Amino acid sequence: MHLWLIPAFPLAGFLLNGIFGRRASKTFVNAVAVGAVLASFLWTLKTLGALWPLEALHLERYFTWIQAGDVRIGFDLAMDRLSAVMLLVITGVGLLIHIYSIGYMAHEGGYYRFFAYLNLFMFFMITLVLAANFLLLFVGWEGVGLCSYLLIGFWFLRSSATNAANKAFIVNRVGDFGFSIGIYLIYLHFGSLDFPEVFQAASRQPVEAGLGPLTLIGLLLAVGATGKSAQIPLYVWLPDAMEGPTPVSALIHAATMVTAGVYMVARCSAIYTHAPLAMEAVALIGLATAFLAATIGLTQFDIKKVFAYSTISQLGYMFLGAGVGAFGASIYHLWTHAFFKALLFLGAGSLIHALGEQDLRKMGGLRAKTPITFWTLLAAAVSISGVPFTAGFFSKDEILLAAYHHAPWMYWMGTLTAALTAFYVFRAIFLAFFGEPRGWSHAHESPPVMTVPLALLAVLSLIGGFAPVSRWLAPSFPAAQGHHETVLVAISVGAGLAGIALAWWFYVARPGLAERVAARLGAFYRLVYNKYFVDEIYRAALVQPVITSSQQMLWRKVDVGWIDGAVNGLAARACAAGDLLRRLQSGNLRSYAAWVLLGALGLLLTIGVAGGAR
Amino acid sequence: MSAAGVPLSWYLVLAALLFTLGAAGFIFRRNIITMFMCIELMLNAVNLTFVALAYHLRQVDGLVLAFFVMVVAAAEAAVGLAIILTVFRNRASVQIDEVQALKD
Amino acid sequence: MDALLFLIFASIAAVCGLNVVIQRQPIASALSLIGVMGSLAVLYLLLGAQFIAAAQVIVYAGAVMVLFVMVIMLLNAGAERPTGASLVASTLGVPLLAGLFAALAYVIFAGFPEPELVRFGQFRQGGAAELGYALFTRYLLVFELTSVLVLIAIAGAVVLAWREVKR
Amino acid sequence: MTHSFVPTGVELLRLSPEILLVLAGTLLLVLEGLTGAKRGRELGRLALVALGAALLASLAAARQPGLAFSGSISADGFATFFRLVVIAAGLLVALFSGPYLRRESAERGEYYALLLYSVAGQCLMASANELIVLFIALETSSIASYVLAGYLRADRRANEAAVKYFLLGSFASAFLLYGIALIYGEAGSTWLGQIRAALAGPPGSATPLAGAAAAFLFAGFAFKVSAAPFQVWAPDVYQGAPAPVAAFLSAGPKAAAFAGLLRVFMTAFEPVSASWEGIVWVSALATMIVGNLAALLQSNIKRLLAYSSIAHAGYVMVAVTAHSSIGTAAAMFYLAAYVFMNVGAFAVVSYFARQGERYVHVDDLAGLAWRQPVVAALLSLLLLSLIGVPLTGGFFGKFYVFTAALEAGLVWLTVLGLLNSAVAAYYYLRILVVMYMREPSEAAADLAAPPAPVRAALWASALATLILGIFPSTVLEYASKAAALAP
Repeated sequence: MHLWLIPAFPLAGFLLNGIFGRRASKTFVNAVAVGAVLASFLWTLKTLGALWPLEALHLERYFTWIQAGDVRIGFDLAMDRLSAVMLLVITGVGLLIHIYSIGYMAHEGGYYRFFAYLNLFMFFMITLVLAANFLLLFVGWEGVGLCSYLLIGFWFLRSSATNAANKAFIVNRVGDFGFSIGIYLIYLHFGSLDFPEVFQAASRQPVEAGLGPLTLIGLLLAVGATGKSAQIPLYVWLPDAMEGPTPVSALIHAATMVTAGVYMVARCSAIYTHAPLAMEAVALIGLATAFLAATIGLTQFDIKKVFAYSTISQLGYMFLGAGVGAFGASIYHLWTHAFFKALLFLGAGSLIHALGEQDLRKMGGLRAKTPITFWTLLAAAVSISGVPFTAGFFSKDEILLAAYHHAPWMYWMGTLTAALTAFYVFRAIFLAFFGEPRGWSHAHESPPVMTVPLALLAVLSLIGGFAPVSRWLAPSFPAAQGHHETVLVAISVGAGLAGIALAWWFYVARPGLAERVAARLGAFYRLVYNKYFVDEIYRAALVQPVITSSQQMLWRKVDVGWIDGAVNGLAARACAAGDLLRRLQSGNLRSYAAWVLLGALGLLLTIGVAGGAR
Repeated sequence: MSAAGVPLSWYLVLAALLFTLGAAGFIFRRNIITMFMCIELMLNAVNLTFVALAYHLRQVDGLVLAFFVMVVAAAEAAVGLAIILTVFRNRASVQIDEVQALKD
Repeated sequence: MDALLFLIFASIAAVCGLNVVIQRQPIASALSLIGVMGSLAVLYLLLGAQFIAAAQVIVYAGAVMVLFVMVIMLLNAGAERPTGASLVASTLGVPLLAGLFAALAYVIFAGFPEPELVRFGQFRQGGAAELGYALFTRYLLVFELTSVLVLIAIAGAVVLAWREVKR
Repeated sequence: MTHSFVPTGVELLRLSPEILLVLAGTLLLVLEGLTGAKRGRELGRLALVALGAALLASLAAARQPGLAFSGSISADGFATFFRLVVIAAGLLVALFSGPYLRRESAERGEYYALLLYSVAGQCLMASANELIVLFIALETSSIASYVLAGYLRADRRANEAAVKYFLLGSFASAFLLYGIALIYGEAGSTWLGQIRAALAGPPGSATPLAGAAAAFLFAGFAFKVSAAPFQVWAPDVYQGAPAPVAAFLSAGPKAAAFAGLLRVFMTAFEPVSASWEGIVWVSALATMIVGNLAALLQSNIKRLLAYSSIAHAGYVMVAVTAHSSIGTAAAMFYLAAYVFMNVGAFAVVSYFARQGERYVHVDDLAGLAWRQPVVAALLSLLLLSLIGVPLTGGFFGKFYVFTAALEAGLVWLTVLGLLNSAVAAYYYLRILVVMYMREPSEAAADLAAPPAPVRAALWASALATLILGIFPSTVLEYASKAAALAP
């Protein structure tokens, strides 16, 4: 079926634009970039049509990548229902965002570079979901991270952008570190990295009660997923990543890349279902993240930051779904979330494009000036709030139901989060579009090349939930328990509606009330407003110690403290201090010789005197 | 101790002593030429070991190895002294503590 | 007789070796080193290595050390000044060296526990003929290689010490 | 063991790469004398031809594997692999040395001759099957590289590099040699096979002499590969030596010393492995930590690459710690990938530094991506490989190394190693950031396009890195076969 063509198109687009884009016209760049994604989307549809109903895994082996002993790791791509859903999201939503970017980036420098990176991202993302073994998945995994890094830092003259890019990369390295150890353990435990082999072997093993190899693998993979999908404790990079151009936020940091962690957990469902402890951890991380990020979202004034925390929160929902065993629902939510969250970002981008401003406090009353943006954003908002029969309603309720059957308190926490979600999203809508204009003088609606994708996504946000994703995926996953319970659905819907109503009360009916409440809450509000000071805590607890220990500890303590102190006492010719590494590297040859002698004697004593006479 | 000879290990310990003295000179002396001479002393110590072991094993091989060590020492001497000359030309000094511009 | 010779020349070697290390004048160190080499040549003879003893005198004392003395004279290197200091070398040096010697001595006595007495004349294969045969059979490759080594030494000395650099 | 005075044809064939390199080096010396230092460029080309021929000769020698010269060398797959690696490294270095030396008005035949001799020594180290051959080969490689480090004799930094490298190198050699003497006393032979046989007796039969010999041999090799605590020379020497020489020092001698280390410790000292594996473990960890931590603070790019090369030696040491044939194969693969990515990075430095190496600061690279996008892109690829990002040779190097370590049960070393490589990403990334996300510095602003040889070297190393990352199978398969060293 030539699955390889799906990633190959964007790769070709990247190469064409990367090599010739600098001198080529914008029309050429547009045609190549959008054409590549369109071709990839169409080829996905064609493949899907040909393989329909795709009941079994369709595997294509191209060539052997590594052959070491009896272990073969191939350059293999595979398509099953799970990757088909992902592909449709990636290429479909990706296509719309590419088109939107033509308008959004029209006046930016480095136009060709932007589209080249965007295509490269598509290539790696598609590779990630089509990969048929862990190693190839890891290639895509690292590749999307690299592209995200390049695109966050796209406006590299802003130092905040480069800092954000660095932060994203480094935080993700922490996650990848866990992920790579997880992959090593899989290799060690199963002797293979191929999905079919590993998952079959895993499903034959008994369910682990305590901490066994599968649990360990599951936990390590989850560490990787928390990095990529911005979950506690590694979520801190995503809000900063909003420094990138808005289409990047929509594509990479809302619809696709950040969902890679969820995809990976769902992909490894065979491992997780045999490691309940790891699943419980995933569920708890997801729930905690969903709630925490939602509370932070309540207080933010940068419209992109609001949606960034919303993304973190919604990803937490997906983790919760996966953790309670509702993998299908989790992917279902991934599907609907891709529509409404991409729409939220693109709509925000449209506002930013119109005003040159992303602070909600300086917007207000934009309803008339930007009607299309308003109506489409409203569609996204009702969808994410779970208003009945919109896309978000179906997927969120499935997750909450599954959570209820797992542990009722999780359902209640999730429902509370749903209310918070509805509140902060409508807070943003009301602040931007209602009330009096606050500080802007001229605004204009975006050009059709931007509004058409908005409209299409709005339609998808409203009706995308009718695609029976989780039922279609059901054969791929172990059956999730839980049947429809009208009362629970009614409660969660009610929570969403209450959130909307409260937002209306605060920001439209009684403007000024919000400030008073914030003032009343005082310290608590400031705690939330400052995002619980997590960045500051990380800096104090993790970043600073590394710098300090390499500079201060080795330096001041070891050197000045021990060596110098000792030397001062022993010999009169103690001289000035330097750090330990610096002492090592003093430039003085005789010191170097002493180190060599020390090493040789150390070896002689350990091997020769102590160890040799066995 | 027999009047006819001394234990072989004495030779080896003498070699170890000379080796240690060479290392000591390398660490404590500041003149590059002297440091280099101390390396020669260490190589001589190794040679004594080789010759003593050749006696112990009644093999000519140990002597051949000692011979090769001499050639290496001679080659090192030629290159080493040439390097020392270039240092002297550029700095008008052969004090090792004055050759430490490269450091962290 | 053997023992006496050993004790005499071993003492000379050790004292000269110590002198190499403690002298501040490079030329004094060089002369002491020649003393070490000369007494080692006698010890080689005691061990039955006539050829190596001769080579020791000719190659080492005769050629290598002459080169050293020449360079010392050429650079007019006087007594070294106690400039600068290496903290590590001055603090760790003595214990490290003592440890090195102790460990080596331990290893040697553990490796040769039974006292095998060295007697002059018990080993007779140390002559030029035996050495030559070994050099051209088992050690042919190394022998050829040493010629490359000497060639490198010449080329290196030329590169570094040839009179002028035109820049 | 034959006692023939005249080597047979097949023996010469098994030694042909070394013979070729030495003859070509001598020819260069003679031609240099005849032409009077005016034909540096042509002599450089001749050196390239000779290295290319040696590459072919290694392949030809590999068709007739076996022992030669009374078993003192072994032209087996292991030797062939390392011969190819060190010759390729020499070839790349010779390629981009030309423009550098012309800029310094110092392109002469002796440079190339010494380079060829050094490579010949490294080739021989890879094939040596007897300790004194190994030692003399090491000295051949080292003495030539001491001279190369100080080749720009009017440059104070180069002098200092040469004298430090020379003195410490000789110091370490003395230990190595003492180690050979001790094992000769223990085993009565310097042939690796016979040493192994002597050590393989019943437990308790090996005396402390064997351990002491292993200790000193390890110290000697660890010095050459710049493993902790013997790494102290590397930063100063790399910084002071001319950039192409620094590239050479970080590649060939290191790979060859690892070849020697692996062969000696996987064959001769394998029977007493329990006594040395602990210390190798410590050395591997310390090397990784020292290299990576010190690199974090560096702003001189040559020094940074020096510390990075120390850290990479640490990763290879992890594979040595595993001491299995999988570990050996992993070390071989890693070194092959490392040589290309490192030499390529140095090629950029040598081109970028300009006359007198004025621009060797990381910040000088600012905005390189604007002025020379291709160079920046290729350098980025090499840096990504040094980080260990997938689809590059560096990734698979780490993958194999840590897989081998895990199979040997070295869980903690693997975890700490991975943690180290996560830290390492930071300082490579800093270069990437500077190149792509800053305004061009004055250094980048007036930068001319790289001369053809530099371009060729850069493309070659980048392509090799990429090929090792996308099609690692062939190389790894070869290494796995070669890693089963005959005792």
